[in-house]
Amino acid sequence: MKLIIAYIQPEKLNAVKQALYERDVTKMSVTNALGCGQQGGFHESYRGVDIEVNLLKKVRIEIAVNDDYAKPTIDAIIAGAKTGKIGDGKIFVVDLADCIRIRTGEIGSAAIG
Amino acid sequence: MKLIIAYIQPEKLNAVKQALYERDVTKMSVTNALGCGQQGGFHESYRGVDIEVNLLKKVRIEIAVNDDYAKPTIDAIIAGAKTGKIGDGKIFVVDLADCIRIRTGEIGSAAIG
Amino acid sequence: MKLIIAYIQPEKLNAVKQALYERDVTKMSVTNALGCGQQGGFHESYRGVDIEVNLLKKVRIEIAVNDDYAKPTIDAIIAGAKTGKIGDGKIFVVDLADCIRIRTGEIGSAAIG
Amino acid sequence: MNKKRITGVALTLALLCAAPAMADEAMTVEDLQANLNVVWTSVAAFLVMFMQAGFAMVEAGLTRSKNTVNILMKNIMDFSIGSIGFFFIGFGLMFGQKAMGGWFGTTDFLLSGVAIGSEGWETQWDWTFLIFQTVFAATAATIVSGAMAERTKFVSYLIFSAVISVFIYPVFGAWAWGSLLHEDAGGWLEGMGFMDFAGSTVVHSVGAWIGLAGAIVLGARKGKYGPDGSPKAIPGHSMALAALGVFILWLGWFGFNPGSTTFGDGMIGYIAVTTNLSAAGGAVAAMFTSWAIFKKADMSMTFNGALAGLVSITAPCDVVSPIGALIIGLIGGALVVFSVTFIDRVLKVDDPVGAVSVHGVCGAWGTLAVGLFALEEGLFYGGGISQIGIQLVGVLVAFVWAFGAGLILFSILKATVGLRVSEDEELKGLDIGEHGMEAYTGFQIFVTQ
Amino acid sequence: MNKKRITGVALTLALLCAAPAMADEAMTVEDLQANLNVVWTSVAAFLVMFMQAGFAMVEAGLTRSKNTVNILMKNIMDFSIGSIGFFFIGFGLMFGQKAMGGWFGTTDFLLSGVAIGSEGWETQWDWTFLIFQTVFAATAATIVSGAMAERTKFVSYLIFSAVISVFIYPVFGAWAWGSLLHEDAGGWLEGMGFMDFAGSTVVHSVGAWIGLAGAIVLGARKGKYGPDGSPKAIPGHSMALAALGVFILWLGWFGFNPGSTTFGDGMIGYIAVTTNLSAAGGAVAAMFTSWAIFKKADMSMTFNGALAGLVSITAPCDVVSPIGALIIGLIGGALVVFSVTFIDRVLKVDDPVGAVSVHGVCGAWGTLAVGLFALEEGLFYGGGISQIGIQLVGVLVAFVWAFGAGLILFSILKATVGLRVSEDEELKGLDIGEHGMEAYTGFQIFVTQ
Amino acid sequence: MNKKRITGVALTLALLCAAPAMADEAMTVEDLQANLNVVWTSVAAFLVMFMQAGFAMVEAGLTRSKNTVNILMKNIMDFSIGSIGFFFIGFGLMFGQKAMGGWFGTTDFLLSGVAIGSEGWETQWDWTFLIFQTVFAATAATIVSGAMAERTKFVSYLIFSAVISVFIYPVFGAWAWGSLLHEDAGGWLEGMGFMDFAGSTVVHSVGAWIGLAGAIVLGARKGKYGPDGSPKAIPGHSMALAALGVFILWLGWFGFNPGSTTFGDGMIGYIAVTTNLSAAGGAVAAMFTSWAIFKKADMSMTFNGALAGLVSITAPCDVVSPIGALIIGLIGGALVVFSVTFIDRVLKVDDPVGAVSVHGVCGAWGTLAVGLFALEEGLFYGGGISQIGIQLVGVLVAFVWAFGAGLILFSILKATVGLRVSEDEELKGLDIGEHGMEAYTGFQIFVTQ
Ligand SMILES: Nc1ncnc2c1ncn2[C@@H]1O[C@H](COP(=O)(O)OP(=O)(O)O)[C@@H](O)[C@H]1O
Ligand SMILES: Nc1ncnc2c1ncn2[C@@H]1O[C@H](COP(=O)(O)OP(=O)(O)O)[C@@H](O)[C@H]1O
Ligand SMILES: Nc1ncnc2c1ncn2[C@@H]1O[C@H](COP(=O)(O)OP(=O)(O)O)[C@@H](O)[C@H]1O
Repeated sequence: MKLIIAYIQPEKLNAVKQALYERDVTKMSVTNALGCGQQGGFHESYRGVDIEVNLLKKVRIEIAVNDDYAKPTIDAIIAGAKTGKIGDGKIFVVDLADCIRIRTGEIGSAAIG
Repeated sequence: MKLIIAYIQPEKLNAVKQALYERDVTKMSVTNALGCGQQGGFHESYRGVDIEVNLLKKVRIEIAVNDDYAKPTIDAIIAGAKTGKIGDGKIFVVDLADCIRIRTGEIGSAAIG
Repeated sequence: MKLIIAYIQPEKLNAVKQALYERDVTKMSVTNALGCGQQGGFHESYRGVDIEVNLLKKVRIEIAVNDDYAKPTIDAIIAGAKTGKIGDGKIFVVDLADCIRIRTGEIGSAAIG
Repeated sequence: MNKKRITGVALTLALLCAAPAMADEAMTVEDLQANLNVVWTSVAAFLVMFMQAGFAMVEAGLTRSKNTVNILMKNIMDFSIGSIGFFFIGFGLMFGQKAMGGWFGTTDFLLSGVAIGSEGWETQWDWTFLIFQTVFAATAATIVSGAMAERTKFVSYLIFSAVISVFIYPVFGAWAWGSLLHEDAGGWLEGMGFMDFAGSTVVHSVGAWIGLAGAIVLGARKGKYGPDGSPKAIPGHSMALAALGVFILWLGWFGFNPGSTTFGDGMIGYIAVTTNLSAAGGAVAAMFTSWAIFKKADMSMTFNGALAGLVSITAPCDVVSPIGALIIGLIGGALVVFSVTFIDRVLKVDDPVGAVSVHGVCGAWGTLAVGLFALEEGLFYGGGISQIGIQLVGVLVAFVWAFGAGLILFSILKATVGLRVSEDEELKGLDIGEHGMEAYTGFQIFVTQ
Repeated sequence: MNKKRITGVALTLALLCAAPAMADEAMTVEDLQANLNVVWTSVAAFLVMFMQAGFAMVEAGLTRSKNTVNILMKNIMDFSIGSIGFFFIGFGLMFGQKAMGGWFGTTDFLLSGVAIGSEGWETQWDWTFLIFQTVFAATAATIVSGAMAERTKFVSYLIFSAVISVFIYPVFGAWAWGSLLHEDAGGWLEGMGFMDFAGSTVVHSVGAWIGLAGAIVLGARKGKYGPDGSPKAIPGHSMALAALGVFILWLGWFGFNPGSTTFGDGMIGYIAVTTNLSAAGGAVAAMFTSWAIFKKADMSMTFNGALAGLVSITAPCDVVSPIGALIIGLIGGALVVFSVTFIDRVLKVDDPVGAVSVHGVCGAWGTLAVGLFALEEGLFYGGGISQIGIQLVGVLVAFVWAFGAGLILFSILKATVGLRVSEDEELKGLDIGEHGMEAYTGFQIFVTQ
Repeated sequence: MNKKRITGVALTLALLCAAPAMADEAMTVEDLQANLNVVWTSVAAFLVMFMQAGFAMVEAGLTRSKNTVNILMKNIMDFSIGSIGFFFIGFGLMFGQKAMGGWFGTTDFLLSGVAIGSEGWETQWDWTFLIFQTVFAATAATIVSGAMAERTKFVSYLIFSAVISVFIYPVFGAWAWGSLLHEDAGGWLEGMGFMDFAGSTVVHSVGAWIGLAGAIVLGARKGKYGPDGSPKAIPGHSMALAALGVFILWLGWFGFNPGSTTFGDGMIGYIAVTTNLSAAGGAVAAMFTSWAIFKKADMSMTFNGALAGLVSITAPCDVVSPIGALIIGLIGGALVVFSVTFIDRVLKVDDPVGAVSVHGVCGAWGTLAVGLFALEEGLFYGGGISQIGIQLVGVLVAFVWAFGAGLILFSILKATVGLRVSEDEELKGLDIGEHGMEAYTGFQIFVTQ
């Protein structure tokens, strides 16, 4: 099993969800995050004093999948989030040692979906 | 060492904390998250236009534990969070390669607790 | 590749960022979190009723790095976040199975930086 | 024909020619005083109307963000339904000629006796009086929403809010203030000599006792009391809104109290002084009391304290000295802290915004204070104890009537349409449950209770 | 010399000696009525000015948090630029002696005919009239910002807001209200007998039709319509601010309508009653209508409904009965729900706050309602259909003028400075794009559209 | 006896019988003017009181969410303590008969000379005057909280706030406005011919210079200046609250300036016009100035600009032409941008909300502007330079007195109870440190400084 963590542009969330649904990935968890990467920050100012903003709003998606779903999931995220512009985001994949469904106590692959 | 990630219903946080305390797990980190799973979303509407809300409020708990604590921790989370209704949540377990306490520089198992 | 997760005091974020920059780590993702650890909570009260607050505001940093960067990254976080007082935080290291840059589709080490 | 144009022209003429431009017969000084009274009373009515915004902000601020839409809806609806209902029914019940020895009025519904558009219509007092009394009625109704916040079914709320405005409030009003429109339409309480200048009891206590009945019948919010009965804090979601609300209410009270003269003369300034000193005293006393007890200068208590001072001075504002007013406010402010704590911990009644303490307890205190501090009738000024006895009767009657009527009303609703939302709805929030929307879209809000 | 001191002294004298202290020649009752009119009209003007805060809160609350700074800036700037521009140009165009048979005024710019500091200056009416009219003009201008929110370029906004205050509004105003300052400076519409007491059409519809033109020329916000043209909800970020805004507007309307008498007598109270009943009716009707259609008591519709009632009664408030007012409000409240839905789904014009429905559609309805409900002229009271015909002419003329002028203005701006921000700026929010800052620093806000 | 009933009856009688119902002896036109003055001055006082809400919202909005409860507490407490203290001590010091050649008053404490309840009491002017002056005193006190926000110890704040209201403000007030109650109780500054109609210097500058002293003695907030002394931005947490506050203040100023006539005549409208034009000018000038310098139309500067215009016109509002008022406002608006930047970058004094610039610098500017723009005395109108010299004396005296007294006061507090919270408390926020609670429970707020 894999835990897939993706940082994407906030406005791409709906498209990514759509792409995942099409590949039968319907479970995920989403948090808001601030990202710092290659994408240039921008300037704000407040009462005449500049502020360098380089933590940009991102959405963090976490999806646990069985190994055979890893590739389609990654593809779906790319399909939904890619614009080709800097700031599109990253996907991180981590091995998942275990997974438990709280409701039923099921463990492992059975619990993921 | 394991990193245990759990998504639970927000109103169960206190019960989960209680259950963890009883098992001597007193360290954790909590974030708010939006979850999409088996639990049905619901409808909102705004000015007469429907909104399909399928990202539901969840709480994400992250707990790093030594291997022998993994099982009690998982049990505690289940004990606190389980209602038997869809939406109760999931627990993900990831292998933790290392752990460092910033204050002292301790590493590994010593740093976890 | 490693995924480094650090919980630090919110007011140390700028110092940590500074320390990371000095070691050429310029990419990271940040979320806000609530932490429960050795650091004592404090009392609030509302309309005469006490509230025990033991979830304290923390910042969660997530940084994916190539293996040779792991040590400098950890050192940088410690350098920026350490005050020697309880509550300074923890660093967790997880093996990263894979990393993909959404924009280009690059994978592995090439995608990280 | 466009009245606006006419008056504009008339004015221009008046200013240019200095000739009596307005009237067939010359306007007298008394006519002008009547006009001045209209202007003043109308402005006062508008200030009191604005208290609706104050209540809405206080109640929204002191409850959780998941119930914000609901409490705002309740606030606008009680004012709207109340305005209509009071016009049709409440006003006549309260100010019409009394039936059965002063128990309720039976005339003047819809101000139907007042011909519209006829000769002299433009100098009518009655409409101004109606709008002023309407906003008072709405104040009584809106107090209830605070005490019953975060768990009351919306449809039930609409029903009982209407009943309050058209029946419970005006009937008690008839007893105490029935003669304000027709001198000979006085109610039995005022006949006894009951004094409640601007409504510590008539408006505030009545509203609060109904709210108390509601809070009891409803039961506490989920999570308010632990399994051992210990009270838990359920903090409100915006102290900024709560504070804004209190400032708005403080402003509105300058319509409420000085406006109750319905007369443009120096008493306005005098009552403004007593009102302000009492409010200030309430805030100061509540702060220091909370500081002494809880070891922290508690904000929501302090702001409640200002309101406590205002409620307390509402009855006696015109008959006490400024020093008396200050003392009344100080006591009111201290009282509210003890009362909130007592109701929360001992009575275990869940009143999210402290409405029962602020409006009920301090309303009773203010009404009794007339018997103590009134410069003529007050015990402390040699007036004997007879007035305080009368005041006590009024206070008790208000309690019995409002609390009793409330109990009956809420019990009926509970047995029929249902008074409380489902557990699940309460958990998710009434905003989603009742109105299908959220108050703060986009904001990350983290509520674990 | 310090006027303050003098009046203080004069007063003290007046009170102590009871001698005529104010005047070389004795003050008359008419002088006093004129003074009372000043006080009343000034207070009314201040209430109307406060509506700016109401509009700002409503518009900010009903849009997303990433555009909050921008909408607030627009609100303060339209009032500021409008106040200056109306003083220099708009006022004279509207109230000066008319050129060409009542099409626009050509005198009284800067109130230049009124000598300052001369004999009798202190009893001048004109300045009070000016401030009252200024806040009306600013109301018309500010309506536009709501309809065009979340996508309009700031610099363009400044330009067209000025044009509205100095040209589009005052020219129409000249036609309908031209005689308010000089009796013989009447415009052609009022010459026909067009009745719009406080500006359902003159202020509200005019503002809204300009906004409609703007919303059309701009196009919808990104994400408002799906690829198939289906409307998407873009919820506003704070229902608390929106509700506060509506309460403030409701208060302000007591300046708007009763204030339009510019005369201190019993009509103030009467118009306050009709205004309040209509607002209440609007809220109630909108709530039940939305409940029936959408199965939920929709909050933003309910609050829009109160405004709908207020806009609807603005024209007829002085000539209808209270029952008439209530009916007008009820219809206005229902209308606004259908209108919002119609504009959103059928016309597919993106009006984030519902300004076109509230101010335009209900403004037209209220103006027509004069022809139906007016106690003298109204169809339902035996006044025949002539008045409603005249009202219809006024409504149509307002539409043609305001919508037409708006279309031309916005098209020119689109072709020159540009009317709409870039896609990227719209996505990031206008606060960062136009003003380089955020409204809620520190708050975690999660917007995915 | 119930006054309410009586007046109701009296009114009814007056209206029904058209007989002189009020009086043993007939009421005169002068009596009525006195009544009108009471109504107007009371309404104005209420508007000024509402400025407390404005200050609270501006100060809360422009500071961080972790200090919101604290700033709101400070705002309600300075008004409460100030109201009480001014009544007991400040009022007499300011308006009583002067000792030692006009330095301070020694009579009229608690308005003790005015018999309550006696013959003619109801037509008393003094109480209205008291409430009006009370809200002015509270305005001066509240300005200080903004300049010293986010780091001042609460208990210290309570102490110095009281000292300001009972001593620093009223003593200066005695010098400039001492004769407002008793003609012969004038202070030495007004004796020289110093003109400050509504308090650019007396209220605003005095408050601001005390605040400046406080900000200096306190030192900057942690993180405000980098190790190299470069200023950092510490953005406020809610631009919506800040904007609301400014709109409320703008409204309140229509009580502040026109109300300072304390007289119901056409000057109200005139002063409303000058006040509004100056405010509008201030907003416009500040926006364009910030745009030119910072390349963005800065919101907080623009809203500060409106306040700058209002403060600037406060002294000269009754003696300048509308065009003069507009120019004064435009200059004030530009000035505030430079002043904020100068104080922030060059003086390196940390004034979170810009209070020193808005109230101090623009207060001085407005006071001097009297000497330039006054239609009689002003340099630009041929009045010579003598008046501007006198104005300069007043401005300097205000600075020396307020800044000096402030320095002494804050130094004493620093050495005794302590003026500043601990570093740790400042980091966590004063809300938790001083009041044990948070302002926005549930909201995810992410503050890294
Ligand atoms: N090494 C990393 N560790 C953690 N988060 C990262 C890392 N690299 C990128 N991110 C996240 O991905 C987002 C996009 O990365 P960025 O470099 O700006 O774009 P791109 O992938 O298109 O080059 C960042 O804002 C950050 O949130
Ligand atoms: N495969 C997954 N990946 C990430 N998060 C998941 C996954 N499955 C479930 N979750 C999280 O757990 C929550 C509960 O899951 P759900 O399927 O609704 O309930 P249950 O576990 O009772 O069937 C979801 O809202 C989501 O946050
Ligand atoms: N075992 C753990 N699992 C998850 N988070 C932890 C764990 N231990 C510590 N943390 C996080 O680190 C923060 C600091 O830990 P704490 O024990 O208070 O300080 P210190 O590391 O200085 O002893 C906590 O608030 C929590 O967010």
